[in-house]
Amino acid sequence: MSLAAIIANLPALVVVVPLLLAPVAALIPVSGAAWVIAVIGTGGALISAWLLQGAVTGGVSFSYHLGSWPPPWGIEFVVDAASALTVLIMAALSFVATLFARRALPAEINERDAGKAYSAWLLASGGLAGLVMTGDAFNLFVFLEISALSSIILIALGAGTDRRALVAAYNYLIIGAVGATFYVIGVGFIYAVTGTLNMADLAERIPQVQQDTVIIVGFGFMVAGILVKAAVFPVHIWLPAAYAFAPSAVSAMLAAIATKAALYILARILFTVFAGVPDVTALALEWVLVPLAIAGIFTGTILAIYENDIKKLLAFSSVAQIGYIALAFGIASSAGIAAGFIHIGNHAIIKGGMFLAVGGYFLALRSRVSLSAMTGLGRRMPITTTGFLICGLSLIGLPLTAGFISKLYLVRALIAEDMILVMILVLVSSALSVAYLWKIVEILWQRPEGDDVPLHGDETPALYLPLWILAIANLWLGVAPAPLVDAANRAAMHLVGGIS
Amino acid sequence: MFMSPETALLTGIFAPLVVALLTPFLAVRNNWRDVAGPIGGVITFIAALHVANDVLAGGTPSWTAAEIAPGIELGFSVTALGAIFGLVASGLWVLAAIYSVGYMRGNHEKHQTRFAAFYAVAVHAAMAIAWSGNLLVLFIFYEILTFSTFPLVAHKESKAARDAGRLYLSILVGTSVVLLLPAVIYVWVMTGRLDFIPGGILAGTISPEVAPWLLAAFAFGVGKAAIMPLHRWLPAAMVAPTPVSALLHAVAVVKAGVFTLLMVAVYIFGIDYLADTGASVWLVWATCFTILASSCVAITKDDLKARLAYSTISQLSYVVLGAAIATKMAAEGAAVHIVMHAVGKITLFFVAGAIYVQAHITKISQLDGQGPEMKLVFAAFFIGAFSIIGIPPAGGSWSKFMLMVGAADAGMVMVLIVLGISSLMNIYYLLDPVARAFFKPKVKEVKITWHPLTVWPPVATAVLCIALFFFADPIVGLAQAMVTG
Amino acid sequence: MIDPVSIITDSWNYLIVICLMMGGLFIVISQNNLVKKLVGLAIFQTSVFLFYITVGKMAGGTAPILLDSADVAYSNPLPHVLILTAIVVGVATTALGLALVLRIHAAFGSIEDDEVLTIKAEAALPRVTRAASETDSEARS
Amino acid sequence: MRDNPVLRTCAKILFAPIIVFGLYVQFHGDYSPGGGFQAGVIIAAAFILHALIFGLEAGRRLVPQWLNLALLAAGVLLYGGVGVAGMSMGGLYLDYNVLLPDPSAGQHVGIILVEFGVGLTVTAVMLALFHAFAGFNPERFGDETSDEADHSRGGS
Amino acid sequence: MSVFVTNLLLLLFLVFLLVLVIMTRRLFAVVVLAGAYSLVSAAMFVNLDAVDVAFTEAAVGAGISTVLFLATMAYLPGREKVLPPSGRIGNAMAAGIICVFAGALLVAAAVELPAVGDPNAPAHVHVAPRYLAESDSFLHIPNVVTTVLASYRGFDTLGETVVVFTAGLGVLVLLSGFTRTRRAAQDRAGVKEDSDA
Repeated sequence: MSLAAIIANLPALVVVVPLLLAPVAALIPVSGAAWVIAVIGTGGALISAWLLQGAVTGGVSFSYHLGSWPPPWGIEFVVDAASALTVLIMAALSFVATLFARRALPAEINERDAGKAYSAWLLASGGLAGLVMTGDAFNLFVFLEISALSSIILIALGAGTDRRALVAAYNYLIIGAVGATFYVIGVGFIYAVTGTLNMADLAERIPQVQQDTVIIVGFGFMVAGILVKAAVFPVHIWLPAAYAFAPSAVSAMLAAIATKAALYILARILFTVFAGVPDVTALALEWVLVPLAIAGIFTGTILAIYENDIKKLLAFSSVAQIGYIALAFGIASSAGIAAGFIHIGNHAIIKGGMFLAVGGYFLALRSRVSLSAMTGLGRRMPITTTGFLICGLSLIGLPLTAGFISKLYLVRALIAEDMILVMILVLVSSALSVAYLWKIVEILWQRPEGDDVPLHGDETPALYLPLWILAIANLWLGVAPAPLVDAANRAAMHLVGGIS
Repeated sequence: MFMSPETALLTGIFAPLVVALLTPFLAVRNNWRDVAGPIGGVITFIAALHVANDVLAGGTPSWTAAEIAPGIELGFSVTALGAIFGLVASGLWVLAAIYSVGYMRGNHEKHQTRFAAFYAVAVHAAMAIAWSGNLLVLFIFYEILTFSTFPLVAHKESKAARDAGRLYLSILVGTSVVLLLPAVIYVWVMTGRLDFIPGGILAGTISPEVAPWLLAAFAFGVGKAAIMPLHRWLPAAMVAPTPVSALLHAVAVVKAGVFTLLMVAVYIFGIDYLADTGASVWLVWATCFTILASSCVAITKDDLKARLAYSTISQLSYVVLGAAIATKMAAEGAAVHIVMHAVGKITLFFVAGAIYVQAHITKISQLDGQGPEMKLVFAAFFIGAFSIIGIPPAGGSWSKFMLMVGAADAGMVMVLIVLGISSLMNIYYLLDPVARAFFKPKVKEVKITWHPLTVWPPVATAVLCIALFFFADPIVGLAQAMVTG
Repeated sequence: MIDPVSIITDSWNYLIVICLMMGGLFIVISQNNLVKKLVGLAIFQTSVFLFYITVGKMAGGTAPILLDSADVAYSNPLPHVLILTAIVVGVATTALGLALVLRIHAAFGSIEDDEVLTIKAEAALPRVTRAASETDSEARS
Repeated sequence: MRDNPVLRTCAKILFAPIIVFGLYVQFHGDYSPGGGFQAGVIIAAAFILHALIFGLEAGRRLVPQWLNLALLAAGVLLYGGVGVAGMSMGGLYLDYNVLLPDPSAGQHVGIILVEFGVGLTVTAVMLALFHAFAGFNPERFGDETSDEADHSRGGS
Repeated sequence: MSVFVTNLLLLLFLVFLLVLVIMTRRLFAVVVLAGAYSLVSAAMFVNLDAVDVAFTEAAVGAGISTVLFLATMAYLPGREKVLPPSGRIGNAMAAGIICVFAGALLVAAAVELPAVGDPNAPAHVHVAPRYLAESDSFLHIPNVVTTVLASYRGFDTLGETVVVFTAGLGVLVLLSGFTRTRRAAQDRAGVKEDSDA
């Protein structure tokens, strides 16, 4: 295939490369070989995403017609500042997580299942990428299901170490399916009054529709379905168990990218598809999204403070962080949306890194990582713990870390909109997040009574290099955040226009 | 001379860091390790002198690494006040480094290498704070200072030490993350900049109603300034070895706190803006209360270091008070007081440590009659106390005088009265140990062991106290440069 | 806006379909039995399919398989395509769910929501890991 | 029931016709209802019938798991491969027009190919599902349950 | 009009089946009723001109998934546990509130929808006509569903094939996969101990 053809088809490659390598990986019984396929798949997606990002830097945005049928008759991929940025972040994170999986995944499942596991892994990352790229409301549903089913498989694989993983997977399946069906209902109503499924076309036709109720209800059901996938409070209930009982590598990948795609779609639906009916969306943002986001921030943070299982703790903190992103989108100013995209990127590297570190602890301890089991690990696994610490400081948003940049722009956007009360709540919550991080840090450096728990194997680069890639990314984006910030601003401007 | 201001700037900031990084490797020979500190101190001090010269000559040495957001650079840039603080921190480090060698060896402390390393890191952070280019950089190194001194506070690794360390961290980090950082961000959002401009950057951008609250966020966000009720970490931190108490909790850490507030008042709010909006009136009363209350507590303390700690708390509030009065003269007085109090108080702590090393006495009540055995030491204590109280011919008298004049300018009679009362209390609780030592009969026999390295530094600082009375001009000059810009 | 009569004549089809949907959803939420939840899900989705197909129906139309005679009205093929996809997706979900139910039953000895959710942490570990952690705790004590 | 001669002969007789019917549904989908999914299900039904009558082992001998998995993957790869072919022939992904000189002929080929891919996958999946469920052996996973009383209660 | 009468009858039958499903406690019966439900809806699809959908629903919905349910039931207790009335009613209340609320919203929207079968509904006039026009003239394939499925929206179908593949993969992993048995895990643990020692 000629280079030109490849360049021309980048948008498709981002999605298709992982999806088509998945069946290949499934056929390979050898763990190492299957991993190579996974690396090729995610790596290929990463390269394509990188090139796409370069393509849209100039502010251009173009549409890719699958089967070269023009929309609205065919399905199109939309490549613009927003989707390119999101897909790049996700591709990068899933690639790093794949590097980590080489050692981590086979250790927690049976090696002979590894091929199928990597296959599901590729399906998940490909499906999530498609979720972001597609410009067709129904095609979106298909990708929702691909990513959901493959994630469920990955979560269920955790049964090798904790059978509650099965229940977590089942609940995710039910809740996710209900959410997806809600989304389909919404699409159905909108389709009945517009006659189209293409998002751009919808955006054009929705304002001309007379039946307001249909628009409002359809909008409501679509958003409700997406909120479930994005694990926004109160429909986050599937997330903590899912992240906690999945194999470590899987937790890392899902925590880094799974909810990000849904959040991007949320922004997409709110600010492009339904841009024609601003009164409806404004109402939803002000009276639903923002309150839910704040409630989620506090619920997540407080539950995290009282949680004792480290993976669950991080999952609760994820619920809170998702709240920040949802809140940023809820501000609805281009500054706010930019802040949302910045935090999508930063939270991906923060939480991804922390879960990778926890994966390292898990492999060392060979048992569920409760806080008490981690006593004194800081001295015995210094490299992993330092990386964990960097990501943690970034999580609470200290300067010189990426997290600080997120907070900076979020607070700035809030003040710009005179949402002082909300800003105070945000600051209080981030102060609370210091509490649970400090809880972990103290235990990590504390000297255990009696002698240490035996560790299975020492720290190996295979396990801590991916973590350190993310830790360094945290520092780098904390000192020189310009690339991310600019991209986020472009994305926000593309979604709502205006200057940030 | 042989250094450009910029090189001097970087040298001053990074020499301590280099010392810190080398210490573990030099640790193969204790002497190598222990000589590194003083040498680094001298280099840093020379650099600080260069920078101060340049600032006096009207220059602002500066250096920028990166820009993390529009209006926020990672970089250094020396203000007049910064030059003063830089001089204090580096100059006293030389003596403190020598002294700590004597103390640690005399006491056979453990982990001397770790101690020396973090000690140097703390100084590095202090220098960086002094010369930081904007509020955010200042905040960053403020945190680094906190974290680097944590191992020093918890040095003994006893339960008490760890608890003290936890209190220390939770108050300092907690306040700074919850109040200081948001305040910084708020300033940035409203003004779009964070750098230090003589005359302030808030005038016209922040409404007078908000100003007092913002000031409160700063005043209580900077826990290191130990304004009541956020003072409790300081007495707790006294479990640390005395060199730590001496350099950090008489000079680097606490002075970093008041320095930050003074910087905020002078270069962010601006004296005139404070005076016009009256944003700082409440702070005047808060500091007055702290001054009196902590003096009262100090009187009741029998443990020498604890008494000095509470005395420190009240003296810190002098500086904040100077900022809060919001007249030029008062601000200058505050700036000068940073120097004078630092020299005086480090003398007192040196002495306290010397007494502990030589006679293993920590209680004032046990000092009775010990004077004759330790004449030099007590003489130094006497002079240091003079300086703190503000009696000529000791440097402290200048700063107190300027503060009073400033208060008078502002027509705050109450403040004058408060200063007077606290001075009287100072006289009582600072001279009381000396009086006991010389004029009371001995209560217990102790065998005195002579450790020169713990004796000569306090003597030197005592001499410095006197010297500063006669040669205060450069300091005052810098202080004037600060307010005139 | 719309008079009752026209509601009955025009959209009773929709109304009943909505009742069916909500019935399915009701089963999913209210039932405690994992299998029955899946049944409810299937019914929920099937009802949604009915809605789509109803949208695609054209009065007097025929199936969208083109005939040679020109003047024939065809129903809208697009919803049919979507629902073909949705049906297959639905059965895929059901299959995966049932597999999970089997595993849950093998692992917990129960397929009742309230029972599988109340498993204590240590009891949930497989014997090996639990044994390991026990030895760890011995090592610790 | 596998030793019931009537059933065995019926199964033998029916096996081929069902598959033929499946293939008809598969390839006549252009002109009448039907296509990959339906065909896949029907063909799978033939094998399932065979397995029901002659036993799972026989079914496995007929279509061993590796082959089943291979077919499963082959279907997806065929479908995706058509798309890739479209790309490599200068079109966009899944562009059938470029497959042959004549666009509409290209469309025809493309549609038949992808439908066949769908049929393959669906057949393989249905077969895999049947074997997995029918051949499920709880004991293999029983080790995850501990035999402590506190959760061997309930339905069973 | 007859179409709509049949519709009404079928729909009412569906409602009847639904109520039975909710009421029944014997899971076998529930599963069979579900199969019947999707068979009846298949009939309904035919009635609404969706023959392909009907075919698929009958084969996949009524056929395969019923078979899967029955196969599953072979391993499971036949009756669902009866909760104490408190819990049962609590669940029913919660579910009821949600469903009534959502249902009310949908009804409010549904009455505004174009009348069923209205030939001028947007769904009939906007995108679909091109399929109907082009399918025969350009693609020479009379079954429009096939052309849309495989060509216009071929990417959807690819995704759906991937979903099917995923499900198959998952079931293989979960049911006939080699999820680590006690022995394997013990060996591994043992090996690790040795490697540490």
